[in-house]
Amino acid sequence: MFKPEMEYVRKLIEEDSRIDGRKLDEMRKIEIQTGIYPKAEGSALVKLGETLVAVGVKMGVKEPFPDTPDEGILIVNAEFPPIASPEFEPGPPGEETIELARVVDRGIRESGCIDFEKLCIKSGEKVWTVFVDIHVLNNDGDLITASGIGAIAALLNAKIPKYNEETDEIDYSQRTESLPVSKIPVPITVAKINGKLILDPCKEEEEAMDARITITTIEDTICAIQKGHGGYFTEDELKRIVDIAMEKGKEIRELIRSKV
Amino acid sequence: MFKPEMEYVRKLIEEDSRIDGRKLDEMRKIEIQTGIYPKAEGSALVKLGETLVAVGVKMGVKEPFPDTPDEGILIVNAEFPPIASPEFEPGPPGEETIELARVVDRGIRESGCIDFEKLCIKSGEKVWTVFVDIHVLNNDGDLITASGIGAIAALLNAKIPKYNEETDEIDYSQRTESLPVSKIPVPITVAKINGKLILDPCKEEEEAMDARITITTIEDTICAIQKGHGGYFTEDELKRIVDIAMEKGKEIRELIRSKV
Amino acid sequence: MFKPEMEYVRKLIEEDSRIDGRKLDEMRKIEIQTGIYPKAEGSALVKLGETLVAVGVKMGVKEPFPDTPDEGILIVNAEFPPIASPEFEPGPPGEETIELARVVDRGIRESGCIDFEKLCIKSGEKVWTVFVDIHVLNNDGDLITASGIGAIAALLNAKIPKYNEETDEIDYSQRTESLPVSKIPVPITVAKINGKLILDPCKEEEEAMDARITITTIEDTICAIQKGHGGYFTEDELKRIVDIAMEKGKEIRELIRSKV
Amino acid sequence: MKKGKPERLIIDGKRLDGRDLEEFREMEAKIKVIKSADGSAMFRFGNTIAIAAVYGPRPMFPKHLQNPERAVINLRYNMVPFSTEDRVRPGVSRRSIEISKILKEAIAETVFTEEFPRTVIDIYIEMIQADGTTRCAALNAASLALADAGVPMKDLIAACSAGKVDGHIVLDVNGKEDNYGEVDMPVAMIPRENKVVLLQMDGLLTKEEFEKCLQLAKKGCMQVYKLQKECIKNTYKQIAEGDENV
Amino acid sequence: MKKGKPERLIIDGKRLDGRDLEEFREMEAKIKVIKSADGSAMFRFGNTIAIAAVYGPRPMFPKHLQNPERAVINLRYNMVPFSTEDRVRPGVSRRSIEISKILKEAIAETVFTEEFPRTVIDIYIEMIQADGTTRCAALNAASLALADAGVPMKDLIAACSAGKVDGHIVLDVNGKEDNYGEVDMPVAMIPRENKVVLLQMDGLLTKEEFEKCLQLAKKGCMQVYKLQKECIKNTYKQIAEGDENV
Amino acid sequence: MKKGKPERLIIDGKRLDGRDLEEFREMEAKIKVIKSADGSAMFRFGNTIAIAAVYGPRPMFPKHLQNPERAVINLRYNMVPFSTEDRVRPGVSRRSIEISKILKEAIAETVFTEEFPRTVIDIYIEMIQADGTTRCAALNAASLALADAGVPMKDLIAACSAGKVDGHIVLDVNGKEDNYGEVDMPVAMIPRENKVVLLQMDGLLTKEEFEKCLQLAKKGCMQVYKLQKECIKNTYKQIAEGDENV
Repeated sequence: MFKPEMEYVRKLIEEDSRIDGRKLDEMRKIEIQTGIYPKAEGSALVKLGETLVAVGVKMGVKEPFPDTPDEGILIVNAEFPPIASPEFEPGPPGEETIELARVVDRGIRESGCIDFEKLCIKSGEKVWTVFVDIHVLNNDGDLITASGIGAIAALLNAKIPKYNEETDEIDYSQRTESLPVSKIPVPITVAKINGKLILDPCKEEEEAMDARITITTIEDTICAIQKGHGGYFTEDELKRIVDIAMEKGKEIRELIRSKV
Repeated sequence: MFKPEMEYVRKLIEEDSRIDGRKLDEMRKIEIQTGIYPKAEGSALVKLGETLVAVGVKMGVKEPFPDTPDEGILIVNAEFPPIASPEFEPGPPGEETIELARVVDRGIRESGCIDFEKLCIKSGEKVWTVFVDIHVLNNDGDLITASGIGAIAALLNAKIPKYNEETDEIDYSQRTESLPVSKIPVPITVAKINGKLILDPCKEEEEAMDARITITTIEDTICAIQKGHGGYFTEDELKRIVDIAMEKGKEIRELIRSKV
Repeated sequence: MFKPEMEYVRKLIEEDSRIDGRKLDEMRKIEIQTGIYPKAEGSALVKLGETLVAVGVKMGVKEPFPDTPDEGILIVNAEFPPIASPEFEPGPPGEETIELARVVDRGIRESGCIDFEKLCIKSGEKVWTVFVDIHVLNNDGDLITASGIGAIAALLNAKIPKYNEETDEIDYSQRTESLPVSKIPVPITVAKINGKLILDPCKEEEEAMDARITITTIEDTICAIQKGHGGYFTEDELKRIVDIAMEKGKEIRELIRSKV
Repeated sequence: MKKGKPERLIIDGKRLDGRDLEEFREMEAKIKVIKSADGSAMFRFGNTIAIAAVYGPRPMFPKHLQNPERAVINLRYNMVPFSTEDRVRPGVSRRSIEISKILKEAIAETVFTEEFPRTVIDIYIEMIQADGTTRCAALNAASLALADAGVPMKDLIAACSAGKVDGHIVLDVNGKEDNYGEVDMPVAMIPRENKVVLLQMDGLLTKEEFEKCLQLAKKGCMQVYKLQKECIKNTYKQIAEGDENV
Repeated sequence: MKKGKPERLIIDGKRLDGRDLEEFREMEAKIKVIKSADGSAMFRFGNTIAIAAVYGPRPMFPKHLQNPERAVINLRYNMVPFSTEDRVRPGVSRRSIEISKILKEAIAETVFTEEFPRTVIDIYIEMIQADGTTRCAALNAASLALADAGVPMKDLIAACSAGKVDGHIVLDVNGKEDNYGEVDMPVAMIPRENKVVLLQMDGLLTKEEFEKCLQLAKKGCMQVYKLQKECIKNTYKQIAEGDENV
Repeated sequence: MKKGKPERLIIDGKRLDGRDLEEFREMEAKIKVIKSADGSAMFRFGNTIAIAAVYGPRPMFPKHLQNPERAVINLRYNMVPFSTEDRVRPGVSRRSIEISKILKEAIAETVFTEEFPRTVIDIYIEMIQADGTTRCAALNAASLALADAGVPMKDLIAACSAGKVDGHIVLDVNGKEDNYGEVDMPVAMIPRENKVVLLQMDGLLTKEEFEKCLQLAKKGCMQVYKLQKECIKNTYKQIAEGDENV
């Protein structure tokens, strides 16, 4: 299937320009709103260009995993509801959706940004489970970045509801203490098109890209990497992408900090 | 798809007559047999014209829901087994079957006919679960009415098995006390065809109907309403249907009482 | 669909000869290796001609079933992974796979070869669950026999991991005591083609066979029978098959004993 | 008795959220909220927020599901996991299947489906926040989204709930009232034609109470209808005036 | 040992339900029990009740599942949730899949499937009550339903169980005997041709005991067969005599 | 802290299994291990054992899934239930879906799919034993199986893992190191072209550490690649020499 649009995107990139007028290493405008979904313990609505993602944090009390009896549990889930996509298949989430959730999950988990030991209520018996639900409202590309930003913003926004150990009841109307979140992992996604590296691909660019990679950082440390989509990167390209991820990660980290 | 049969049904109704010779506000003959399935705690076989529905009540012991620690649990389930239908799709129950179960469920639940607090064994720990399973053996229309009658008849017929709290065992061979059921909710279904209201539609009429509504009553009180199937009712029609539901409900209530 | 291969197999059998040169009552060569999968508590790789089946035993701790509070639990599962079959359907196991698992399960369970009471840790609260997982690596016919041999060989090979009742932890690195397995049930499968009984059908023969039966024995006792696949047996044929199953079972029992 | 039930839900004629008995929560309607959809809308009753998107009419596949005489309407009602206090497990539930069915049946009453044989109209609804009266918000959003998509319709559908709380007949039942009150009765109408296209009721009502609820819901639907019409008019007015932020 | 096991299942040569060792429970057979089916039947051993319905032969869809040489037989064995003491969860189980498979294979042996290429014959069986020997009751009902549907068959299939209880070989194993006894052995035959088309056995039997069980089951199948034939004959006789209640 | 974590994973420069930091576990590669497959292979890193089978290219059905321009690659990564200490529940998991996806994407980079339009190439991988670095073993086996099947490829893919354990950068992370160490980084390359086709990383690394890991993995991939080539060469040599046991 010859896609003229795809060819156009690729031709533009060859000339170092992009379909929406950005520079190759320029991100789209990021808007972050937090706390707008009152039923959630924490929430964020992130707009990255026309990509729109709502993230909600819900908490519950569960038995811990046997190998981490003193730690809370993180569950990251993504839904790609049909309102945001003309081609919807009912049924369990597809591989794209699962990859999205798992990459965001690893960025948060591996960064150590959540102090899971503080989420232990009673060792081996009861710990807090933190559900991070990513709900895609519009997909104009780079969902991983938008979702990763939304997830950490929602976590920073979240307050723990009151838990009555005796009656085993959660009172969601009383949320006082903040979630113990100390760092801000930020994923940055770079696509390769016609041998050029571009930042934050929009949907048309994603359809034309050869390779994709997401690097999540906290300050000067990498905490997760995911190459996806096929294609390849050279060693040299990977080193440059790490630099980009750290530099842009820092900018976005500041932005998030200012919003929560 | 032009259906000559459907047109015939509609034409008849215009002339105030029905395909099976009934008057517009006449129900088909109702036959009720109870207690014929010995493995069930309670059971009923209801024949409404050629519609045939078996309902069984089974009981088990479970943890209560956290928000109702002192109350038993009601679970209503409907199955439309392929023996009763030439077009069978394997897999989970379809939307018709789910609606059927949920409408019967609400009729029973909202009527308050079961004293759920008497089904509490130990507060917050163990309560009786009452499973009401509706099994459609032949579908000649108005399944909701037949199933609703079967459900309350089976509940009235049910006896609680003996439960040994210490060993956590249920002895199904010893059933003594009756289920605490005090009222008799009765659903009445009215269809609208060509602007006329008809009671208890048979299958051909269901295929030709414009709108459908089920009103469940206990004596002079409405306890559940479900408009289904598309089409509309006017306010005036709704008032008339409430009157019909109360009047016919009373008749059927007497019939049920005489059978259990 | 006319299958020339099938006709060829049937013609050979008529002349008392088989596609792979065996006599009618001759089994293919059996090779058994045990303990080759170190993550499993017990394992066996069984080659029956070109049929290749890996069986692993894993153990876990669970609550017992209410009607057998002092007994361990056996769960037999079969997987027919796509590596072994050109026609693979993703999804839950098909009816062939389920039958395979259930026939092997009954052979083991009914033989009484496992002393389930020795697998009770705390009556009514904690017992060992024994998972027997059958993984078909190549299917050249008579999977039931190969799997049944693999299952009992893996069980005989299995050692119970150390369980710390206080911390509710299993230490899989310390496996000391053997599973309490005392008998060796052996399934023997006989096919009928053109009125003749043949032992251990290969795949081409399975495609051509009229009827199939598996008889599992321990010494001079039958512990399970499964007629499958359609077709029929006469009473006289069944008696002869029982004799064959006992005789061949004895040979294979010796072989297994020598390998574990 | 249900745990957590407040002693009273109505005090001195005022509901716990400060409303009068026959007063709506703040309502909001908006169209064109999803860029990729053919039509879309948001409808809000207080903290109950529904977003609907419409795709189609478009050819239906696989072919054997096509109806040669009319468009097939496909509707999916879904709760976002963080829309309620107890997280909603993703995926369909028996509740969502039933609600999808009755919403679809109500919607079908207004669409000229016979104009688009062999096509499908997909209507997707996400409950972003749920605080009672969700199916009515869903239906209001869906009807607006269909209008936004330019699908030919007889009229808009307007929906709201009435109910009985602490013995009083009230308009627009919120989550707490639904949970601890006596009756919840969602109603959807084609207001100009006085047609009731959706009606459910749970709880005990006398005939008189039922009629009172129905009356109140009818008045409510007219108010919703007015808001829907204004929403459409204002949006197109803004577009005509060249407002890019629509 | 299994909880709830009675001390003895056979006392003074009598079983707990009062039967002799080689005695059937009350049997009942009936055809034409489901109006909408092409053929249907009920078969009962005491409290074990099976209902079977047959639809077809009819064209099979989707087409790629058709067999150009013969009819495909599709069979579904299902337990009604309230058919046993512990409620059966609705939906297929591994047990029901296996039983459906072996019943289908047994049935296929008697049907002239080659007369109806590219079609499917659907056989649906519901176990209304289960008290042992369910698959035999299912098969007896299915075979009668096929006959009722007028599907060309070599002969009826007749099935019953034999078993070993408290050391005795018995006929027609009931639920308690299946649960606490030593052996359950369901057998299905084409009685006139002396062909065994279904045979399963669980538990420990010597060769001699097995042969005794088989003999007993064979005699039992003849009795079942007789009842099946009478049932068909009587029904058609009643029809011929104009009995409307058939 | 995770339960069961050993105090130290590296003692005097040696890992718990006795290896040096930059040392592989014993590796083994073998092709033609599954008779029925068009191509098959086994690859082993110590106790991590992958078996891969390739079927195709063959026509793809149903037709609407065909790509008119190239072969579709279908890949299924599956853990055998007894491959790990805690039994793996049969069936797909979120983890196996993600791994299947990234392996498929890496593989697709080397196959001349455009030579086989409208076909499918099925790649099935079973993890027989899992002790860390499973996806790399899977990919090595899959690439060999494709070669064995004679599917036209640019080159083989070679994969291995690097990581950080007790502060040291190490090659070929085993299960315990993955579980209790700091970083696991699986890398797959087309070694001769220096192309990284799969890269994942979990855990904290500075830029310098990342580059060191990458370097080490690159060297490792060259070793794997050498073994793969030898495996193919030896097998065909044996075949040429008439060895029947291949």
